[in-house]
Amino acid sequence: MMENGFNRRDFLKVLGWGGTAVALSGCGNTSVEDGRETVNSYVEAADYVIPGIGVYFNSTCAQCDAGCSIMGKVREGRVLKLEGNPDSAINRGKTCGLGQAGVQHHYNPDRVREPLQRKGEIGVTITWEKAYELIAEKLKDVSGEEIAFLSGGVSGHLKVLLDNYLASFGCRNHFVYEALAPAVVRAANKKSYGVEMPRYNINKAKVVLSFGADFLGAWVSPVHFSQQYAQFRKGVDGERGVLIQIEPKMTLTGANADRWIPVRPGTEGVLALGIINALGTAGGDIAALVKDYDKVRVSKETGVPPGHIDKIAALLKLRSPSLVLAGSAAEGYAHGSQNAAAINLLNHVLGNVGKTVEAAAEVPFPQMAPARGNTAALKALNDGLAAGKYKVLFNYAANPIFTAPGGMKFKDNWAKADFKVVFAHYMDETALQADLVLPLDSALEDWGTHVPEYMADGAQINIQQPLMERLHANTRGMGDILLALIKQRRPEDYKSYEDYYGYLRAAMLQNKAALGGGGMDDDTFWSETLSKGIVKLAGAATTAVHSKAGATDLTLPAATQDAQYPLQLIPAVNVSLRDGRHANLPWLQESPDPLTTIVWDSWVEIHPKKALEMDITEGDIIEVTSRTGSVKAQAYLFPGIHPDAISIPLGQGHEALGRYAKGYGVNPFQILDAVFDKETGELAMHETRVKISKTGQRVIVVKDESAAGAKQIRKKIAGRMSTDNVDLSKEV
Amino acid sequence: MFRFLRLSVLFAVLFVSAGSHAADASQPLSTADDLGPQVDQPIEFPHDRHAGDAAQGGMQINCMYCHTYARRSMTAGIPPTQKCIGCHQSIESVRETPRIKKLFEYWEAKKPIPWKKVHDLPDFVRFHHERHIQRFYFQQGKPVQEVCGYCHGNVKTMTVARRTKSLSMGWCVSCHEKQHPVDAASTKTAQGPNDCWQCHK
Amino acid sequence: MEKDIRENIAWAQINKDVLRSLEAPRPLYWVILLVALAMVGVGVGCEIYQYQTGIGVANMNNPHVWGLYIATFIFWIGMSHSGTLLSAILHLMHADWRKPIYRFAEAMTTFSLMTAGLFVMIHLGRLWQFYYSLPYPNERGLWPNFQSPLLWDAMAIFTYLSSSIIFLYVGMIPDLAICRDNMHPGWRKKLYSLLALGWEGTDRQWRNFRVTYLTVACFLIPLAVSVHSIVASDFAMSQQPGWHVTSFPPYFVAGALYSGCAAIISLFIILRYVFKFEEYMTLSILKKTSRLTFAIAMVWTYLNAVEFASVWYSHDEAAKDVLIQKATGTYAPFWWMMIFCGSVVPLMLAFKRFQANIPVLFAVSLLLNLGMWLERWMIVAPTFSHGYYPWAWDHDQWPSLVQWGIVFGSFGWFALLFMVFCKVFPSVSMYEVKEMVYHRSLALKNGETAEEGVH
Amino acid sequence: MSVNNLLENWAQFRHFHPVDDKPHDPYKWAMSIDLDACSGCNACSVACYAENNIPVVGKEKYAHGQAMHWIRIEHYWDEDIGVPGGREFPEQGAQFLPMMCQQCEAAPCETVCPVGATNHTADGLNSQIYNRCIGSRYCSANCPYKVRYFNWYDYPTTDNVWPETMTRQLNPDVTVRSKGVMEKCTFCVQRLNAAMSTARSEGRKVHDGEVQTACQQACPTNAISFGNLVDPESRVAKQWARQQVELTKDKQTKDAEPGGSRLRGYRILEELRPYPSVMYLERVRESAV
Repeated sequence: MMENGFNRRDFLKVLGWGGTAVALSGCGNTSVEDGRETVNSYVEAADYVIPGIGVYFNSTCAQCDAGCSIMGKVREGRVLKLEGNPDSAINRGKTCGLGQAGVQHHYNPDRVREPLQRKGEIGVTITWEKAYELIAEKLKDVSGEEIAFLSGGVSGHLKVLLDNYLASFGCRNHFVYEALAPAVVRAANKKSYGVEMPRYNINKAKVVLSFGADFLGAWVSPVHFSQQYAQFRKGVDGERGVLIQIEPKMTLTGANADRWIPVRPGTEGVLALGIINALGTAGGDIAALVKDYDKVRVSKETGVPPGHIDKIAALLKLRSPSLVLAGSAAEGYAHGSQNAAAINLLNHVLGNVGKTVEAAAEVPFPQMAPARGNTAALKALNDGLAAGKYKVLFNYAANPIFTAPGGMKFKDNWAKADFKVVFAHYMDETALQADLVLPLDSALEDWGTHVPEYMADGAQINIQQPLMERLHANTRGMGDILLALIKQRRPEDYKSYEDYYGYLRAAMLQNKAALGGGGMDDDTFWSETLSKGIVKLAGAATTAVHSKAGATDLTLPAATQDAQYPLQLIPAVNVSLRDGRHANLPWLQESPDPLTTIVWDSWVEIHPKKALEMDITEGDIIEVTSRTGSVKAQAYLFPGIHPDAISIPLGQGHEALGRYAKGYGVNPFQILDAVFDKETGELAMHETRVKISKTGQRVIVVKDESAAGAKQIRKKIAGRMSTDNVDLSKEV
Repeated sequence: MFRFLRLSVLFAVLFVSAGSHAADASQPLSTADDLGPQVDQPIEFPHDRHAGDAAQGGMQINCMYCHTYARRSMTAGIPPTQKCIGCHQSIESVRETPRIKKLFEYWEAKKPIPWKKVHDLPDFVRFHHERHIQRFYFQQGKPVQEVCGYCHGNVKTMTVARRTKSLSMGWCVSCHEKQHPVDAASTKTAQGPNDCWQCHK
Repeated sequence: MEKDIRENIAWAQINKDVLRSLEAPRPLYWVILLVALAMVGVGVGCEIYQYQTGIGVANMNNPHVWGLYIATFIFWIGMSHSGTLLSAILHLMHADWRKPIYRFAEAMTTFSLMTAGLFVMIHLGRLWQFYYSLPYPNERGLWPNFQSPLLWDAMAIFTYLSSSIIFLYVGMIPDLAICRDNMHPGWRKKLYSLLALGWEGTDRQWRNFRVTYLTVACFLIPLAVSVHSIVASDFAMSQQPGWHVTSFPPYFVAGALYSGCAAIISLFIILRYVFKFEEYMTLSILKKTSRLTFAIAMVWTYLNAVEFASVWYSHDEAAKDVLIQKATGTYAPFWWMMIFCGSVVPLMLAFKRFQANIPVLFAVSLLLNLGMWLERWMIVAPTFSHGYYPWAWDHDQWPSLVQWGIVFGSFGWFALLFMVFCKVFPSVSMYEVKEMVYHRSLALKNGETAEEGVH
Repeated sequence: MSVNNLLENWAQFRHFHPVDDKPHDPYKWAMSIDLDACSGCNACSVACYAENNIPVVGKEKYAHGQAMHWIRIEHYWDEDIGVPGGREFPEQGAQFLPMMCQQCEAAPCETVCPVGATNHTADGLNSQIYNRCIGSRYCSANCPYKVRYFNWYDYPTTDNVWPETMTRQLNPDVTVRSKGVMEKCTFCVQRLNAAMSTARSEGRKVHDGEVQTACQQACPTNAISFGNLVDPESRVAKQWARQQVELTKDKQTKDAEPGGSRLRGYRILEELRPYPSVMYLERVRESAV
């Protein structure tokens, strides 16, 4: 950690060494050499910069929306490694694999390095001035209504700037799109708790009953939840927490559960009501609601043996407080909100609301609050494009052409816009379809402020700052670009800021007092802020959570059968590849999927029983056909999946995005039907039904686990014992 | 009867004795000076002027004044140009000499001076400057030029530094095997570390 | 029964016949030579490719880090034992029927050792740093690790190689002199005169010669045994299931003698034909050799059984698994083939009518060698793919063409060296054959005189 | 070193598990991994790639089993899942196990290396000297855990392993291994050396928590703890003591206890007597559901 503050000017002088010190060292040069290698000394060096000693700078991880704070080890002008920032309440000094791979995002050889303009099929390098002129010209004679801006989740000053920019020509079409956002759950939460994203205290719960919420893997804020999970395992007052995971396909969280219960896809809500019924503690309209969800019926519909339902109910009664989570597996249906509502109802019945479900703190600057992404936005945009409403289309931090469900025909509609600008790090599927591609700085080169979507503890604003100077001279920060663009519209208001950094600094200093810098002079406050990397705020929760249950009018359809498409397709969220934006980071491609240990490829998970019926063995290439389309992938026999379902991980199957992503695996987004949640209009990810058939081809599955599979033959390798004879409370 | 064996026996004896002698001889060999090639630097830096004895018209500047990183870091590094300028902007006498001119050119251009590495160990070796200076200068209180001299030779008599020791592994080890006093005061001695990971990375 | 050799061959005839082998072999000789050359070519090509690209091209992997190279290495080491057996051991036991055939057996020893030595190198990931493993005073001030069986290996092999070369050479001196005396002037004559060390055949020379030969022979026998015991300890000293077996050293030695004898039979048959040695390499000698082979085959089979039993009844579950894996797993076909070739095929040699049946013997001897090669492979490979740690159990260990190519090439290399040797040096020991003939005729005479004495 | 030196200091070139005349002092680096906390998320593995310049071999070489992950996350099902006649579902989840070099005190790999490229350091690490290695691969052959990884190809010069810009991420404190050498987990020795040197300059010992391995620092559930076993105050030492696992024993109290122990600590393949420096804590599963 660097002690004394530093400013941009000093920082940029961290040069030299870089150029030469990176020459591949190795076993090659085995002798003493004189006068071969050049060493560039610094011209001037800040006194905390010592060759051979790494300096840590704080910043914010941009790999996902969790907003973990990181510190980058910078040595001889190069950022070498990212670690978690211990001061952050979100990740407390920890990182996940994605975070670690942040450096590869920065050093990736396939980054876009120059602004590109489409000339027929090829992109021609142009200057930034030219690019800005082009945009100005295209925007000249279109109304604000004919402009659409598609982006991933944005927050902080970038959002403010973006809003101002769109406002400057009266455009209200800002579509915030995240392919894998828990949007349905948010809506349901809004209804039943009064807040979109409450704070879940896994560490305070004695039982966690999770309906497909993969909070250790890819759900909302995994690193934070993982830490809570660790405490939860050690136990509240000596009583070790019990994790029960209910889902049709085993997630990483499911793999860590004390009891993993496969449920027929889509019947999570029914099971939740069944449990309420079994508890028998609910009164009033809730009791009325659940009265005919008796064990027999529930277990018939969900396929969960009555014994389990009793056990769960008993345990929940016995150990309180508990916590019930509704995750992506539960929400991904046409009746997703119903499922989620039913599951949230459990929390009310168990009286967890207020104990393990609390209102999260909020940042007192609403304009900076995160614009949370969802899939309804994409639908809206898609319809708009289909109707030819939009002439100019901007795209930032999203790859819709890759992630839009095949059923939407998004690629065709995209083409309907006349002029498409994509702000891109890589030439991904969307950038390839753009008329103008503007290369962005990597997250480790750029300035910014972020407000985490999930507030772990107190409210906080995360600072993002460059960890090294630009790798490629002609990339720009998104902030700088927006500033340049907005200057086109409102020069006078923004002329005082020569770059985004200036804007940021000014903006922060304006609210110095509110940001806890009262009494400090500007420079101290600023350098303090930068060296901390986090601004912690007194901002408390403005709205308390509802103590009583909300609407209890739930209609939960029984699982339907479909003779033509007998299987449910579960598009699994891979811990490291997520929605595919990280598929071009070799470390993540090569880090095996935790459950199957498959690398560099896609696969179709199928239950051994089902496989036996269909005479499928591991490595068979099978064709998965939905109403929308079909993909071919290798089969992997996996006991952790419901026999009525198959699963294909998301994230692979890129046709672009560079050497490490292109041509590996298949993209299940392509075969997703465009089915939507009735209430929120969110895409129902799990609603696609498929049939599978053998193609006759066969491959050897590339995986880390051996021919012996994941069996411990005879020897005890990984030990396991039951809670009866262990006492964790005494442990160190 | 076995007379025919005499010759071979003789050879065998000779070989063994020669072998073991050669082995013993490897010790002195390693401390012998072994002059590296002359290296041309962008600026022919006169170490003798800066560090040399007053008698030879040197300034007797402490090595660590310029090579300040050596006592704080594994890598000695090269002093930033700033350092040179710090003094030289106020030394008018030599301001116009070609070398100083060149120096100021780099400075004004804000370009780092592309020095050539003279003592360049193989890439898999880690020589820890800080440790050695701590040990011999700060703890044992040996004169700094002697301490640096162990490996860098008598730099104060050179203009551009030139390697004078073999820096081969055997050479390093020959010193690590000796018993060195722990500090100036006590008579306690200790060996240099001899496990591989101390120097190999 | 027919004789090992006719007593009434004139000594001049012997010289003539043997020296002829240096001049005019049958055409088949050249065929063999060319084929051998081609094979070497393949091997060298593969090695160059492997050297440049990295040993990964042999398609070994983690944890399956050893492959055919090590197996074939052991195979060649094994080959080398027969020479010592025939010349040294039988020499001490005064079994004089060995006399016509020990020369080429020794040559075999030397050249198979040379081949084995190659594999030690080929196997290395960094061949160019090979010298790190030699104990010599160096500027790094480092020594190799004297605890490593691999190092013992290197030393043992080197010693064995050098001493067997000496043995071969010393044994040849009188014959070299004969060659020298009968050669027309030319490079060969020069060569022989140089190597013959001015042999005159005086009593003193003969006396010293005998003593030397005897001494080296005595020195060689323990060496031969130790070499393969040490190779065995490469495995026995390690911790891995299937290797960590006490009975390995004798087992390996037996295997070595076995493959050696088998090889002798094949080469016997080839030389006999190629160099028209029917007079000297007689069927009755062949018969003796095949009987010897049969005996050793049974010893080997027994030791095999001992090894299995000791594993089977031990408490080492892992080792037991490996054994089961060998018999049922990926390697089962090879393993059973080894059992068949090693223990079943030799039973043919029990039948008199096969013992001197050249075609049959040739086929059998080749099968035995195949079996012995498989044995070595079955010792090395299965332990890797089924060791202690189930996670690491391997699913992809089939040797690549490069690996096969180099193994293939090594046979060419051996054949090449051997064939060239037989063409340049007398592959049948003239002076010993003369002795043999002399003794036989003497015995015969005594017999006759005795009969006369009766009446 | 001369012959005499070789003979005199033979003992120094070989530190086995500590004997009375050679106790570990002042450091003995050891680890303990809580399998109950480990969620199998792979963060440690990626962090290791980042810290130690581990090459990404790509799909084809991975298929050949030539991957280089120094720390691999293994997962195990109970044996009877999915197979006919067995349980249908893994109802108690999977078991995850991070496996890296166990830094054995009596390491099977050390004795067999022909050139002594792998040795034991005074602070109980199992060192691997890349440049000394000639690639006989005997160490890997003799490693019970199979955690040694061989450079089958020359990765620094292989396409797309470290293309132009990616070279800048390479850690200067760690050698980039060329073809034909063996490599393995080092307990992040570069970090240890840095910490120990700082401590020495300040005339103290490295205190607990001052140095972290890359995997430990990343681990989101704090499943990995690492430290100095000699220092009784260190977290690792406490854990080992609490679990009654002793470095130089091959049968721990746990194994002796009849009818299932209450202790979770164990070391893998201990009965082979390599005296590993990594203790694992058994995973716990709730019996009430």
